[in-house]
Amino acid sequence: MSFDLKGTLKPLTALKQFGQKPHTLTNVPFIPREAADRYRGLHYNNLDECIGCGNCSTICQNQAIDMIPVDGIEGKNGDSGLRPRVDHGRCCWCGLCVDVCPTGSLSLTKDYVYVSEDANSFLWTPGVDNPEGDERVSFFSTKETSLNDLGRIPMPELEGMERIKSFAEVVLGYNEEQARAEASRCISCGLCTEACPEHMHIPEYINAIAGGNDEDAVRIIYDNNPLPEMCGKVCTRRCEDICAIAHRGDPIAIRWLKRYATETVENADLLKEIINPEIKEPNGFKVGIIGAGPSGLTAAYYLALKGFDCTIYEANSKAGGMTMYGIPRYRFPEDSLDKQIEYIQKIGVRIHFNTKVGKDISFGEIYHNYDAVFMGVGFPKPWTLGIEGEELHGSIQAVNFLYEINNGKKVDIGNKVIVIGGGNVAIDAARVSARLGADVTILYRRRVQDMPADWEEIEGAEAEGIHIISQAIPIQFHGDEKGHITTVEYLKAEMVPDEHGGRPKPIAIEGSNTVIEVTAVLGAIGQQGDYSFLEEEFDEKVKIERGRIVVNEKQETTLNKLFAGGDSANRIADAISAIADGYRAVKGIEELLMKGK
Amino acid sequence: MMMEEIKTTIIDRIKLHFSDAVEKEFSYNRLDFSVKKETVPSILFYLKEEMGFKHLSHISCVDWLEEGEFEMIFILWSPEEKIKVFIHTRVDRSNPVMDNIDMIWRQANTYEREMKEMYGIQFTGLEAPEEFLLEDWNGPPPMRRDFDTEAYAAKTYWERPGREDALDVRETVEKRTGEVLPEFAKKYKR
Amino acid sequence: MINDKNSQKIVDIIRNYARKHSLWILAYGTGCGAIELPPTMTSRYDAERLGVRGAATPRQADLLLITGYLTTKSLKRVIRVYEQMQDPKYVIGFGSCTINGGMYWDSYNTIKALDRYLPVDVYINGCMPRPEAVLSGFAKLQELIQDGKANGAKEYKENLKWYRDNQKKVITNWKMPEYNW
Amino acid sequence: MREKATTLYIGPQHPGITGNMMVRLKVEGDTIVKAATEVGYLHRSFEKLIEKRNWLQSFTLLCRFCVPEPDPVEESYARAVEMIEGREVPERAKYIRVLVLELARIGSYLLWYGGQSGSLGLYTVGQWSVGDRNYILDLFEALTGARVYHMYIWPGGVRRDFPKGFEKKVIDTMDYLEKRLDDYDDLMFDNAIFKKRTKGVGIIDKEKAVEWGVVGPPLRGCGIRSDIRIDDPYEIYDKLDFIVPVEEGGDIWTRALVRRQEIRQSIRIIRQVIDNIPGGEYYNKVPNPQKWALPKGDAYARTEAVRGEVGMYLSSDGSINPRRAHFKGAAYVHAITLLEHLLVGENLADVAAIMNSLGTCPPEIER
Repeated sequence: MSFDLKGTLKPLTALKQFGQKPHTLTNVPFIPREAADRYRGLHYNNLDECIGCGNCSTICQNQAIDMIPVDGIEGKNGDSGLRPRVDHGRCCWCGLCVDVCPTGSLSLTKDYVYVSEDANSFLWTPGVDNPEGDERVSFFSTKETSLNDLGRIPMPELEGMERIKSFAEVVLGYNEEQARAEASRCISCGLCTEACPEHMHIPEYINAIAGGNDEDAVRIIYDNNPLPEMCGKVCTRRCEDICAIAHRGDPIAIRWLKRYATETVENADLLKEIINPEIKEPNGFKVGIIGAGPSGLTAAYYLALKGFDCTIYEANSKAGGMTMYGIPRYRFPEDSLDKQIEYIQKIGVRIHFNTKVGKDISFGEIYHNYDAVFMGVGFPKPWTLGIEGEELHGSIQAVNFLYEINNGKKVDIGNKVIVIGGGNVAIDAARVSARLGADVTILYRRRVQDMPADWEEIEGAEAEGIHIISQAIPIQFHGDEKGHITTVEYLKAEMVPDEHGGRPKPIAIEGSNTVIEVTAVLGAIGQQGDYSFLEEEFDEKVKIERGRIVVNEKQETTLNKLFAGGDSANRIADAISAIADGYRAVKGIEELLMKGK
Repeated sequence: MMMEEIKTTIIDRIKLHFSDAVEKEFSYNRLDFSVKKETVPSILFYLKEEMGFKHLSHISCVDWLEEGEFEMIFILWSPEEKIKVFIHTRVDRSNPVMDNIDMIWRQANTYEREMKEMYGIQFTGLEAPEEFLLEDWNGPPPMRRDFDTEAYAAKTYWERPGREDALDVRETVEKRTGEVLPEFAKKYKR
Repeated sequence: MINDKNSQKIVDIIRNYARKHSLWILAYGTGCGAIELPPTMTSRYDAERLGVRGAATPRQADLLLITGYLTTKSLKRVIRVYEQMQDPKYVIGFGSCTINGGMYWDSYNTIKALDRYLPVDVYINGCMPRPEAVLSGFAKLQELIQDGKANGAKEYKENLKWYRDNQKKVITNWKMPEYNW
Repeated sequence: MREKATTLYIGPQHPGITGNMMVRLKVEGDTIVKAATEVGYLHRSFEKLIEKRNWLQSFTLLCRFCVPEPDPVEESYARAVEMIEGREVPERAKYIRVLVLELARIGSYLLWYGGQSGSLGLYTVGQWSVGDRNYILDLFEALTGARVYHMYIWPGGVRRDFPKGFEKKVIDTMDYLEKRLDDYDDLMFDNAIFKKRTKGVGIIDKEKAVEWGVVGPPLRGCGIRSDIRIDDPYEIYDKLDFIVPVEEGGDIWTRALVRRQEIRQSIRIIRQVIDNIPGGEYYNKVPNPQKWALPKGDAYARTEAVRGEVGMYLSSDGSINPRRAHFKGAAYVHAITLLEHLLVGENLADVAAIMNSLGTCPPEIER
């Protein structure tokens, strides 16, 4: 081998590096080096934004994240009260927990140095252990990078202008594929169960739907709600308001999924077969129930399962109460409840239709004939506005209007209708009027965002061409010489913040009087109870406060063995709280009657 | 178009020689054949020597516990035609015996050692040391789906305490609201 | 004079000072974390500034880095290597895996807590710890050595039986020479 | 005179070994007569663990398959998932992926510079190249948030878009590296020691190379132009202008030459990517990871890494967890059957150099 002179000398050129600025970072480790702007270092959690849903804990493939109670944080509706704690003996700093955090409270910081001789000191509660970490946040999620499915599967609906041609149901319902996709968005945290007055097993039935087990979903739903089709169509769905996904996107369509699950069962026989309820032997006790509304039906169903002999007295020809007679057909078709009522009858509940208590049968008779009585009579009587001209012809109460329409009768409202109010009844009345061919305007005292009605309903109304005039306080109705209403006069209002911290109040602006022409006015500012059927001997014993029957936590009234529920006994006044009342009353009645057995 | 012609040729030739081969086509440069396990050495040999599939990309095994079978997949690559061929075969799980193919490709020896250790598949005539990745292992072949690694690890290796105070979110809310979850619904918890 | 308490203190300070500035790492990359060692040792981070450098064999090494997970097969070798090392000797555990199993918490082949099997002087947080963190770990170890608190080896000797029992629990086939302490 | 055969163990604790593995050698004098690779020191049973992880969680485990160059593994997995599901990847994501893969290639080659020269006693190159590799890792840190385990390429695209001013940083780093490569050449390729120690050592037979399962730079070092990036193009490699270098000879020297040229090609690719990267989306979002199920089916995706073919066989049974994720790394073949074959007849002192030239990576073998 020859001598390689070039190869021997060339390496010596390395000497030219002499005197060059060294690359060495001499400050490290004495002064920590700043990490990149996106560095995945130690966790930080914004404790106020965090809702304790535990999604971080679920996604963690290393089971590094525990949910623990933290001092100073109380659980509340929409917040489990738990906060994540990271085990640094498990964490791999992949940041999936950050990307799935539905609120974006969890993030990673630029800090990365933690050295200790104690192996037990590596449990890290982000936000508690580094309260100042807010300023060091580097790896975080945004709406764009979030791994949550933020967009809801759109519900197939009739076109806005197509809808007002008839009373056909607007919402068409998910098909199987859509339902699975929508159910798959759920992160199963279960925070929603707290918002639901009935505490339905929401994540479980959604998971069952996502997994393709619709029958199991139906079974889980029926565990504490015998009227899921009602809830599936018209529930006020408080659950969706606090849905974890709603912090950044659209909440899971819990209501539509329930509707989907119940619609997969075709008839009552099949329903009975799927649920296969365990019905106890008759125990000899008889329970009378007044009103086949949601609370009465619920109480009857679960009492019947427990072996009680239940009889319902209902004034109308169909069960369902306010949902059946107060909600228009395009939201709640007439046959919606048939399957469920038939099923409830099949397990042994008797329902006497067209039997009005106080007219066809006296309350006293029921009270004395039964071992316990449950009363779910609702709020049938509307509030009046209390302004001049309300007695004019053409000034109609929205509830009565809806009742008549739902019973197939005709109501003459002309072609220019004003609806007063901002609740669901107001919107319903407006949309029904639109279907009758009228040009409809809603007057509401506060702003649109303050309307207690469902936002979907408001949007639906707007899509159907209904105008909403907000911050408008009606002061007088004017009529013609025949006593027929012609115009409505109202004042504009401004919103004044409430000094007690409540919601802002509308204050009328003097001199802002506006007059609009109308052919009919529908008042929808709320309803009240009607307890005229109570005979004198009971009237005194049943305590009624501000129009509501006073009940304890078991729905027991001040009168022995009388229970009450539904609108007439709770402040929320919606179907699902009525169902919850009925469910609670079952426990109360069982305790009362089965005492010592 | 070229790729389509190549695929058709391969299918025709394979079907001619191996009557039990069932093909499956893909939109990209991939072609699958399912064969009986007895056919595997001959079809591999044929593909390598006669059809230019010189490169053995991969050998894999999947445990289909529910079906009582192991699926073996041989992935070959033809440097000329630029196409992958997958050979699928099924091996009975209760008596997993396969033909050794390391005389066709020497490197198959390593794959077979691994599969023998991880799945317990016996390769007739395989010459290799008994142990590959594991040492002094006395449990069942670990890659079999009926082996529960989490339970094994929990039993065998000590875990650092201090995390027992963790609570379940769902149960915390349940407790607060008094919700009673029926037994049959529990399997749908996350 | 050496028995004099104060003189002993001075000797200790000098000895600890010397020890802390000559930490020779055993060149044994046991896991993922080993990939951050070349950067730590080379020009950018230059661990030799702290007196840390590589050593080829256990006999010359002072510092054993367990750079992450340990399989049972590796653990056996690591124990043997550790026992071959001469006093003073220290162990640094890298990252999550040495603390509580890390990513491989449910693996059938890796141990979860290193301190059950070997005495660990310092743990460095991270998966894997970056060179800055590694250097901080070295600095922390030096601090402990200076304060005379890095006594892992002593602890190992004193509790050998406990360690041995734990080791034998996971290493089913114990065919190693027993060292005479 | 025939000398007595001795058995020698190199590893698992040995300064010359490329990671936690062992080679059992039978030597006569300095000549190796038999070699056997023993692995299993790093077996973490990823593939078992993945059975219990869902499709998204799995991706965080996968980069741990190969420590020096994790990105091709992520890429293979992401592409296999996309093949099974038929998920589209936005154009921009494809460019970013190529950028990441090429950066990883450069980073890994710089580490190899250190290993290859260090195994022959040339330590200065390692001080330089491994030090310079930090600048690549700095880019990764800025882009992905981590130095080594990036967890960045995932099914559907990439995890985050470029940070502000990233393009310029990349170009600056490339300019710097190009200058430095000449310095390395002075110390390594022009070095008489390096030439003498590598030429004619560890020769792979060209005729048998493909059958033996040789891939990547070792195969190209045998004079066979084979590269998955051109043979079975993925992402946007078919739109890029680059050369796959080939050298005749099949020894350590030619393998090193191939790698030396490939770094420059990677720099070229990166410049093209930065020039041509389109705007738009970088991620085609997957559904809620908790309930994301893939259709039934299987796929094998392979990526060209520095060591050669890095493949991922994925099998889905239609559930939210992979049925089987089987990873294949080039070292699985190189470091076992090939190495055992190559070492026979070589000098004991060359073992480390040969292992380095094959790109041996034990975590990839054992998983």
